[in-house]
Amino acid sequence: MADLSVNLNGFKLKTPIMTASGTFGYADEFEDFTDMSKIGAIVTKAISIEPKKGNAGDRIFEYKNYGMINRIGLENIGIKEFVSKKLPLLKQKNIDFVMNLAGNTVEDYVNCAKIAEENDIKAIEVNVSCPNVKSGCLEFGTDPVSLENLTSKIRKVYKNFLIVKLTPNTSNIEALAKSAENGGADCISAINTLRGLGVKLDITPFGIKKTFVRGGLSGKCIKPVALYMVQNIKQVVKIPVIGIGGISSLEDVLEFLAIGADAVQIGTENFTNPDITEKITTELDEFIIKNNFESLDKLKEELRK
Amino acid sequence: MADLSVNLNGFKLKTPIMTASGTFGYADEFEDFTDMSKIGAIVTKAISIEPKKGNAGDRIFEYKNYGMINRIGLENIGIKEFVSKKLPLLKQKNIDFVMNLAGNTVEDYVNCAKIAEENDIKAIEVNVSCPNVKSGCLEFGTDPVSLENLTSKIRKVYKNFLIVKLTPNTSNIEALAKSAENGGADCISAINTLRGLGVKLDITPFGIKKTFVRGGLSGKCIKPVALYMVQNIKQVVKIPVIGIGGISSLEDVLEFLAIGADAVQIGTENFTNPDITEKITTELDEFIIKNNFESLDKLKEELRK
Amino acid sequence: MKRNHKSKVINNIKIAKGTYKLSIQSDIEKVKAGQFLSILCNNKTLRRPFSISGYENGIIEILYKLKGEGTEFITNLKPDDDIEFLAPLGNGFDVKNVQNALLIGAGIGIAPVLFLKKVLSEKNIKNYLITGFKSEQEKIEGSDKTIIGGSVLDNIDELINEIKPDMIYSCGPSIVLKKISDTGIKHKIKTQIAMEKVMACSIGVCRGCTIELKDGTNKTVCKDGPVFMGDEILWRI
Amino acid sequence: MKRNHKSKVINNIKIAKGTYKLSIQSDIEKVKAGQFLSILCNNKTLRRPFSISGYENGIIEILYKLKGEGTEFITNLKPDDDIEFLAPLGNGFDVKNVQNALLIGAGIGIAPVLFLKKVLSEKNIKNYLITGFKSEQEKIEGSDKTIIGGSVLDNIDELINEIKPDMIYSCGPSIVLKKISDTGIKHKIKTQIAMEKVMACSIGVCRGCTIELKDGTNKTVCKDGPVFMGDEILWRI
Ligand SMILES: Cc1cc2nc3c(=O)[nH]c(=O)nc-3n(C[C@H](O)[C@H](O)[C@H](O)COP(=O)(O)OP(=O)(O)OC[C@H]3O[C@@H](n4cnc5c(N)ncnc54)[C@H](O)[C@@H]3O)c2cc1C
Ligand SMILES: Cc1cc2nc3c(=O)[nH]c(=O)nc-3n(C[C@H](O)[C@H](O)[C@H](O)COP(=O)(O)OP(=O)(O)OC[C@H]3O[C@@H](n4cnc5c(N)ncnc54)[C@H](O)[C@@H]3O)c2cc1C
Ligand SMILES: Cc1cc2nc3c(=O)[nH]c(=O)nc-3n(C[C@H](O)[C@H](O)[C@H](O)COP(=O)(O)O)c2cc1C
Ligand SMILES: Cc1cc2nc3c(=O)[nH]c(=O)nc-3n(C[C@H](O)[C@H](O)[C@H](O)COP(=O)(O)O)c2cc1C
Ligand code: FES
Ligand code: FES
Repeated sequence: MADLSVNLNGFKLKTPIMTASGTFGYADEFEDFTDMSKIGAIVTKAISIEPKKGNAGDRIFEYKNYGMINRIGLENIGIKEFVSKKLPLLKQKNIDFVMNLAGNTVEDYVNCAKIAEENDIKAIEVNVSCPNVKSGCLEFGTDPVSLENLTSKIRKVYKNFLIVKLTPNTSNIEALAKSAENGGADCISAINTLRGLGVKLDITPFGIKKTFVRGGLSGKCIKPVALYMVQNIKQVVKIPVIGIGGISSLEDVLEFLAIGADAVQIGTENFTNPDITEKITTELDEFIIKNNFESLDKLKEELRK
Repeated sequence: MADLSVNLNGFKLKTPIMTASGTFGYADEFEDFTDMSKIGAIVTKAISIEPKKGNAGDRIFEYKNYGMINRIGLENIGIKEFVSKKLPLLKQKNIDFVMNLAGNTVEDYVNCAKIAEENDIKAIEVNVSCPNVKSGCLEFGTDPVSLENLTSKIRKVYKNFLIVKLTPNTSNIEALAKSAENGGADCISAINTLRGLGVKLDITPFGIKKTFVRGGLSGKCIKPVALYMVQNIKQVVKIPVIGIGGISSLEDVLEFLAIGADAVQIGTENFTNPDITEKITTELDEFIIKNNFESLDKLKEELRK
Repeated sequence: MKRNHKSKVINNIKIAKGTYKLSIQSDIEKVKAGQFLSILCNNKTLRRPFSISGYENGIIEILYKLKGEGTEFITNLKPDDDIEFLAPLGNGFDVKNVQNALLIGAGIGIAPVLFLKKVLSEKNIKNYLITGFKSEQEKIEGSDKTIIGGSVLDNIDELINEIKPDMIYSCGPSIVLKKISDTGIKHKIKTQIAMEKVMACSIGVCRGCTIELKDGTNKTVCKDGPVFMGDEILWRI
Repeated sequence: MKRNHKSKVINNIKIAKGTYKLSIQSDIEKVKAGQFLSILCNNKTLRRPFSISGYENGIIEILYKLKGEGTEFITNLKPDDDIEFLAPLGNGFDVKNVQNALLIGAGIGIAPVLFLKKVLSEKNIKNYLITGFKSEQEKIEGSDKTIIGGSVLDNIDELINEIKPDMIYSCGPSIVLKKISDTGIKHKIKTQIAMEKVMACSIGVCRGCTIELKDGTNKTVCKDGPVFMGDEILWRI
């Protein structure tokens, strides 16, 4: 096996392919479907200070094989239950993970990060980009000043690996990336979902039944946007960048590596193929060996020449 | 035939389905491939005050059947040649059209609009969202204050039908829509292309050949984003809104009408199927007749109930 | 144990108007009626969930209606074609301590209760299956009583008074299910309702398919369900 | 006249390693060598352009290499399948006043010059076609000379001195075309070069396929080309 390891500014991954927040739960369910040890790290569903019930009504809308729209609304068990019930399992099973966290106020984030610090959680990913919750949180995601302030406050209470995850729903992702870096983030991940609306019309003799799902667009259709933004972010920051958006094949992973991504996350494709991360990781390994690139680092070099 | 006509705030279209700027040229070439009289109106390729040569290098990148990325860079013949060579043809052939215009400075826009006014051009669409030209023009597209200023200056010199076309590359399309309305626009069209990057890697024994195309993403993959933004715009302005983005079927047109679009434009799909607008228009007509909706207006009502 | 199966189609036949029966080879050892599987469709982002309508010696059977592109993909599968699916998923119907069951299937909702009827009969538990279809052409065989055109709810009170079931099982459109749940409450009979919701992961991780219970909790249809006690569901219709 | 044809495949056969010949029925009355068509591929946003390699009584022929998903779609077409394409597109080669032509095709670039050879021969214009392929297995028949492994440029000066052509026609990878253009300039012989560029509309409206000429103008490969005078092209490689 080739050396696939990545050192993200001190945070070490055995492979560069992680699973994205909200698409892999807390890792527990996926054991039946894939070999967890092949995954670089799993990112948990967003955790907030209090449990959240999420949105009522339809939460999922499929857009053919192009992607999907979700409006889960950050439903989650809250950090206390995460720490008491899920964390011991993750540690016991030796699963490398990143805790994704979301909040409505700066205090929420800071308090969550504190608890993460106290419980020796090795890495957190700050979700400032959830487009499907009304209250405030998109603000941090689109205003560079608020984002730098938020990041630096989290930085003060959290000493381990701090990832800030950016939203594509902005005209200036570069400024946001710089804010995260200036605020003290160790790493940036991008992108979260694009804003999208799914419409389904059932036209029957008795009238027209309409389904509307407004939320976050993910999957294959967002890949060009993600590539664009990751490339732009790489040009303005020195910290590592994790590329996310529409990845479903080894080719996609190589494209993100070629434009400078240090690692990647796979989201929606986990629903289509629950063993996709394991599969691509195996393919990456074989690809490196077949082409005599020796290691992931060497491959990255070749791709960026 | 059903009554498909639309009155957009005074600008009358015989059908609600137009062709989008940059995808139908100046209408001349398409005569060989489709019946122009079936098209609501064609929107010309963006015209600027001076001719533009556009970008060097690869300009087109296909992303499977999801869409494409272009970086034409607003290559065009300039308004003088448009007025002297293309305008007479359009008038002679009795083609309903909208002149799309782009510029680098407020003066550019105003001067173009003046010439449009002098030449009795019935409608213009102001492209403030071209994402693939470096110089300035994206600014108007993302800053509400500049956009209102720009719109009102154009309004002063141009009395006919004024459409402002918005970019999706912003965190606040609602504010931009309101700016356009406040500035005196008669109508809004949305969306222009999303920013996107296409990457192609050819991995050969002799090395890795890379193609990068950074530009505007269009086609099926952007439909959910377009639907989302058009719905949001409709909620904040009173003027009519033309929906654009990823339309390739009657179903797509109905979805845009259902969320409130007053008319639509078809872009990328013209490349796939040059007679698509004619085809969907015929289908729309048949659909209205088959379901006894009588007219487009009645259909819109039913779709919005 | 539930997992991702890469297997083969045995048979895929039309059994009624717009309705098909698909049989799939598998090495699954045990399935409960009410459980479902989730099929990968190559032209779709999300897998498509279907109730298991029969199981014998590893062979899994589903009954499905042609709806859109996903089921269209499935109708095109031929014997010996590859098929990939997650199974068995969900909790299934609970038959413990039941002695006299009324089973109600509205339309294609017959699928899981047909399987349940077989299970109950094998356990010698008294049962009665009533189903309803829009038209004779859409009718699927196997019920004790079939209503064509009308609703399975039409004479439901009389039927309950006659049969005196100690448990009602049902699957179908949610508007029907809510009424069955209400009927159960009225007659003080427990109902077990197989719910449907659009699913993304179908294994309980994405929280895309939740319904609310009266106790204020959110439950996933795919993992906590699809079968819920009717009187615990907070109906939103 | 150019338009969108909805027609039928006559034949689609493999003629060399990774190389196929497709014949299509059409009611097209006239085609110039160097013109192309643009095929709708159901799995693709953009149509795929191919040089016309032969034409007789409405039957259009192309030679194509399997590259990616678009050509994969085309390889799967069988006789009598529907096919939709725009044709005939572009300007084609100019043969006016030519008396002694050298034709050079590198790889699949043979397609348009093979057609041109036939046209020239029918007009009794002297011509010589030299082509090159990576390997014997990829070789396509019909040339006066074929180079396997090496490059069509290998002994080009000698060949020109021998033949003394008054016009050179060529198609192939752009790096080869540039060298042929340079060679033409050196020998003071005009070159007609069939260019390739990724196309969106393929009918001259989108400006997606432009190349620059030395006079500072942008020309579309799809409409102003694909054939340009080699000495007018501003080579960017
Ligand atoms: C637990 C469960 C059991 C089911 N059992 C059966 C069964 O036994 N027989 C049967 O015919 N149908 C069953 N269905 C419904 C079946 O899943 C849909 O008819 C099918 O997904 C339609 O897919 P489509 O692409 O053909 O149609 P589409 O046009 O894509 O969708 C039609 C409708 O199907 C539903 N649907 C679409 N995608 C999904 C999805 N990913 N998850 C859930 N629902 C979706 C939605 O209500 C949608 O409006 C079941 C659904 C669930 C949740
Ligand atoms: C005027 C012209 C004439 C051509 N004649 C021939 C011919 O006779 N025989 C032949 O085998 N090939 C010919 N080509 C090239 C042919 O169009 C490509 O090989 C084909 O489009 C590949 O499509 P794909 O989906 O299989 O591969 P992809 O993997 O999608 O693309 C492979 C390469 O093909 C080219 N290509 C892809 N899409 C397009 C497009 N929409 N327009 C133009 N080029 C594209 C690009 O260079 C790309 O890198 C011609 C191209 C042009 C422009
Ligand atoms: C159902 C669903 C739930 C998600 N939940 C979260 C979340 O809780 N926190 C977060 O940061 N991102 C969340 N995301 C975004 C993904 O982590 C990822 O950024 C996005 O889906 C783009 O990647 P993809 O195209 O591979 O899916 C969610 C995405 C989906 C589809
Ligand atoms: C090749 C190309 C050129 C375009 N040029 C222009 C332009 O000049 N002015 C403009 O306002 N929009 C331009 N657009 C954007 C389209 O008009 C349209 O807004 C966008 O493509 C989304 O619609 P679609 O998904 O139907 O293509 C162009 C789009 C394409 C694909
Ligand atoms: S579908 Fe993901 S939790 Fe049920
Ligand atoms: S491909 Fe559109 S102008 Fe040539």
